[in-house]
Amino acid sequence: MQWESWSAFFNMGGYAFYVWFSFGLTALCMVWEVIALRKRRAEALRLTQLLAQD
Amino acid sequence: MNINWFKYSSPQTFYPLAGKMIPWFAWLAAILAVAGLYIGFAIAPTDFQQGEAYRIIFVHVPAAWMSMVIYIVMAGWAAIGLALNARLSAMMAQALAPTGAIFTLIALVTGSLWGKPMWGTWWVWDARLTSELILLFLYLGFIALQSSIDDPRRADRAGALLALVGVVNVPIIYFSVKWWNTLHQGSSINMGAAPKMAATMLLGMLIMALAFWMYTVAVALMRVRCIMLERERTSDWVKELSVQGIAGVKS
Amino acid sequence: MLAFRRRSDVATTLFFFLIVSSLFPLGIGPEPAVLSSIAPGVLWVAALLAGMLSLTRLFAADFADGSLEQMLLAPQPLALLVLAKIFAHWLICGLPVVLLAPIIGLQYALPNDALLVLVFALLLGTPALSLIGAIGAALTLGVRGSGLLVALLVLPLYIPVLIFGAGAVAASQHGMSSQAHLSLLAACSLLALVLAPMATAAALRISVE
Amino acid sequence: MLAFRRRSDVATTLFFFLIVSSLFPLGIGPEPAVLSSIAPGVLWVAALLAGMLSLTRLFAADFADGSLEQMLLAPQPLALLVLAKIFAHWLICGLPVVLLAPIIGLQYALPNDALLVLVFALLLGTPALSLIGAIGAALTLGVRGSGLLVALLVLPLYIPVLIFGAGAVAASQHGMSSQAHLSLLAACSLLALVLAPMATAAALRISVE
Amino acid sequence: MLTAQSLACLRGDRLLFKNVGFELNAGGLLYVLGENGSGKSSLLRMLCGLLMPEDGAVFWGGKKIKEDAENFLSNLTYIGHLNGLKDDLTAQENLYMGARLAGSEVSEESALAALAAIGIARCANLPVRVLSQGQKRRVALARLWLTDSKLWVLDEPFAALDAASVDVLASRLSQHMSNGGMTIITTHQDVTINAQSSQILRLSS
Amino acid sequence: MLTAQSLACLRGDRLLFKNVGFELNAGGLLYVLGENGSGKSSLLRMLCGLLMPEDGAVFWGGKKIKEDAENFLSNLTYIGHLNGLKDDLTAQENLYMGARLAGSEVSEESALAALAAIGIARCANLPVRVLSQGQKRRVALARLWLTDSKLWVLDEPFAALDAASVDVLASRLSQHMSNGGMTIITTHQDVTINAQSSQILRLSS
Ligand code: HEM
Ligand SMILES: Nc1ncnc2c1ncn2[C@@H]1O[C@H](COP(=O)(O)OP(=O)(O)OP(=O)(O)O)[C@@H](O)[C@H]1O
Ligand SMILES: Nc1ncnc2c1ncn2[C@@H]1O[C@H](COP(=O)(O)OP(=O)(O)OP(=O)(O)O)[C@@H](O)[C@H]1O
Ligand SMILES: [Mg+2]
Ligand SMILES: [Mg+2]
Repeated sequence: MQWESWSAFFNMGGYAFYVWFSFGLTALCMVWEVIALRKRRAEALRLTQLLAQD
Repeated sequence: MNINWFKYSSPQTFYPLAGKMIPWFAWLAAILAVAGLYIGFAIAPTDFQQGEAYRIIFVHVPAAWMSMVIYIVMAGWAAIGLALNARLSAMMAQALAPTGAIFTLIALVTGSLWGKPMWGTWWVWDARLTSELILLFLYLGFIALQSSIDDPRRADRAGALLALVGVVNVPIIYFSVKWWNTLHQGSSINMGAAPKMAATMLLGMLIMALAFWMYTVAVALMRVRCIMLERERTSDWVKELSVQGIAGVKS
Repeated sequence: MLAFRRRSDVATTLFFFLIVSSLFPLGIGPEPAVLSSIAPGVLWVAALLAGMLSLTRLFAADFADGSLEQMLLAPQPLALLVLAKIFAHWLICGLPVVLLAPIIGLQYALPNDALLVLVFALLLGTPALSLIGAIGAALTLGVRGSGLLVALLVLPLYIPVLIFGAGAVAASQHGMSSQAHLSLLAACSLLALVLAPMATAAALRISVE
Repeated sequence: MLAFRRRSDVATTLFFFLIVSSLFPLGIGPEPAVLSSIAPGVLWVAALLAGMLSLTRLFAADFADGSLEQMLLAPQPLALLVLAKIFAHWLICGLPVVLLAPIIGLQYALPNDALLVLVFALLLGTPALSLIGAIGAALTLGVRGSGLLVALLVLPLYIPVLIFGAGAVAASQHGMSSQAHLSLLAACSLLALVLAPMATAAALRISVE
Repeated sequence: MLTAQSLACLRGDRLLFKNVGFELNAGGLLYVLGENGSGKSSLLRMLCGLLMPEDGAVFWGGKKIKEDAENFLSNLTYIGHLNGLKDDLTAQENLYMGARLAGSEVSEESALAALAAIGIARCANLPVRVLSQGQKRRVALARLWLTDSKLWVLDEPFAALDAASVDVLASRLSQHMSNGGMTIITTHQDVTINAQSSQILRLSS
Repeated sequence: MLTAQSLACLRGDRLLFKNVGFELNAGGLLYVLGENGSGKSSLLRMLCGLLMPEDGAVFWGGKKIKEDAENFLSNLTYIGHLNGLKDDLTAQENLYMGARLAGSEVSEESALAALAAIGIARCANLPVRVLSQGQKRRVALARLWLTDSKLWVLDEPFAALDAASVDVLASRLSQHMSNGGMTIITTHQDVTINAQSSQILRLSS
């Protein structure tokens, strides 16, 4: 194991901002993409159902 | 064999198939990501030159790789779509573009987050950075062109042509940028000078890259399903699907 | 074909080129050393933009008034007609820039041999600009907001030409041989000459549907 | 009025601005010192072009499809309608450029206070660009040889804006006060605000006859 | 109400017509007929103030239209050869924005109703770019269901319309006249429009 | 000679028509009728190869038009809703350049003669920009006096024409058919054209 403690882990040798920002941003983009796609799908289904009704 | 291919290349049959594949790819992506992160943070040693900041490499490089791979795959689908007039291929190309653009953006931003502590600047006009920026422009051009054409068939074909023209140009652009940069000895920084990577680092990067790849497949399939629903709204199979109601939401 | 365009177009292109490239001495200051170091880049970017400005309308008028349909229905191969049109565009917008460039280069205190290289590089490179630009112009026909869209599509593809073109001049300024840059530039133009008319023709067919 | 334009237009303007301003380093080379010295000029030219590309056709579409006639026949004063149209244009093409400029300034290694002055200068100057451009756009309508006319009319009028705008940023880079440049810029915009709508309205009436 | 006095029109170096005059009162219909190029469109544009007459003048309620422009323009609806539609906007948006531009308060529902009246409600949400020639013309003409102005000036409104739409439009025109409106129209087709008083002005070249 | 087999047309997400087929032989005239937006123009563009059919195919002399494009196109004259004229060129230049573009050798005199045939010789040296709507249409139609192609596809050629010009054009069409030519035409007006055999294709939406 590399890390002496959790706080050392979070500190990332003084580069916390850069490292966590990078990983956080990447995760955020991916999660956002998935959520956006789910919304888009729900919307598309709702519309097709509306269309199918009439 | 031939018949099978034709069967699966119609949106109607591909739609449920894609639905079944998505969870598999999603789980694979998640597992690989966990493994990659574990290797990246727990096993890989601290770099003696860059300290912990180098750990950005575990998202940066996979994202940069994927941004290039996706463009090529996208152009491939576009070419098939244009040549065979296959709707599904064109839709796949369209589904890949936003994900590719996002990865490009991630590579750029994480790259500059890396550059600030290492080089003391957010941005230099380095060959690699510059060509990544241009790749972003190519993606955005593709997306902008497709979204500004109303007729989906026309949008498909115009986009496909653009992707093909782009793919011819990408290597030319890449080498020209590289050459441009090495001829002006302006910047004293050279990314190639990064220390020789430890095996664990390489492994971590590869696993993360695989995770990103699986993620891309899953997301592209999700998006292509949305596109199918939107485009074929009035066709019988979509209507049937929505009449089945809940089944349509789940599968 | 040539009569389709007007003399005033030449004037516009020239003016635009002139203005863009004389702006920099005004904005940056008159030191010859600085000016001559940025000259190749500025002149090439100005040429690029001047060409592009006129490109956006290469097919737009034909599209709006229906002559494009007639072009598509002509028995000659479309790629050939397109090539003729692109050539006309180059004669009107590319060539004048080539001819004007040395004069502007003088303003930027470029040495004589660099001027020569500049003219030669523009001569080799501007056809590629017209050719590549035509693809973008054809793709964006009848699309909303097409003026800027065309720039978005085409400018990234222009980059190699820009790099080699500006590189050639810079090399000769630093006393190196610009041979390599120039041959790469010619290669770009040749490749564009082979591929662009076909791609443009295909794009036109798509746009007219 | 605002709904006449779309969100995608904003995006296109932004990317155009971004691309044009990344072209210069490619032409000139990557040294930060050189880049930051030419940054004010480059950014201003890019802003000018982004505006102008969309401006030249500000009224052309209205003219071709007949909405311009309808505008002339509306009971409101024409100058007011014109002003609204110009304002909409600025919101779509001017404002985004102002907001994006600092990010590009970073790429050009501009120091922080110069960045601030840059944004401020663009905010003051871009309205003048839209206003002056509108006159040219109105005059080009349907007039033969309009290209030359518009270049002759508009570009000289743009030059002061560009000189003051780039000058303001350059001054702050050299540690001087950019006060004087900025007030001159504001004066340009005010003058344009008073005169341009009327001139444009008159030009439109002439063009439609 | 609308009076034209000895109008003359010079185009290039050709005198298209001179000494054209008429008076149009509430409920009146004026046909302007003549071959291609005889100057019908030019006359109509002159009556709207888009074209300056070489000689003579146009009066609205006794005042020159240039001098009382605001009042005249708020009483005028002109539809020319060109439809004045934005390709990128939908039919409904076009109608709605157009009416707002002309200074009248129009709701989106009434825009939709107008489209329905001329039989293209189904196209309300399509961008005008994709409509057929006749559908575009109908979107432009739908303005006539939204306006309450007195004077309508229509340049070949029936061109490109199918037979059914021609009838719909003709009956709308009759209704306008019976409400005391005035219409000036050019056409090459034979269409019957009922009006309290109708005159024919024939231009010949 | 021209055969259409089970054509289908999809615009946006609407199926405009399907299973449209016909055969047109030398001397034949085909009217395509239907309301606005029923797909007439789309059908005509499909027959010319400007629009890809969703289903079915078009044959010229037994070969698919895509496969034998050069032969087909040199036998085709298409005049659509748009005139295809350059505003800045004169009528005569337009005609002359247009014909050269279409690959036929045309002298400037014969261009002038064609303009005279349709009655606008007087406008030959005016830029098209200043012509009236009907005159512009006539310049576009003057091409029919210059071409020797077999198949004419005309989309509402009579729109905007005055009565006299309609007659001139109708007799030109009759003459073309009696020489063994073929014509496909859409119109909303009643015009009699003589032909050895004439068919009507009605599209309904
Ligand atoms: C915006 C900024 C950046 C972009 C767009 C970018 C882009 C890329 C790309 C595309 C790759 C993969 C190239 C390949 O494998 O051939 C890569 C790899 C790499 N980058 Fe970056 N990069 C950026 C900034 C940085 C910074 C600041 C560093 C830090 C020193 C860095 C270090 C590396 C390293 C070490 C590799 C792996 C090299 C290899 O596989 O040979 N990058 N980057
Ligand atoms: N992208 C699209 N999306 C939806 N509908 C479309 C699209 N493109 C075309 N259409 C529809 O297709 C039809 C086009 O018809 P077309 O122009 O062929 O009509 P037409 O019969 O020639 O009519 P007209 O008599 O008015 O000329 C219209 O109803 C139009 O609304
Ligand atoms: N600048 C000009 N120079 C010469 N002639 C001109 C000029 N501008 C217009 N004309 C002529 O004026 C006439 C314009 O007529 P106008 O458009 O009013 O005709 P119209 O009666 O509406 O015809 P149509 O029935 O075809 O619509 C045309 O004969 C045209 O040639
Ligand atoms: Mg007329
Ligand atoms: Mg039609």
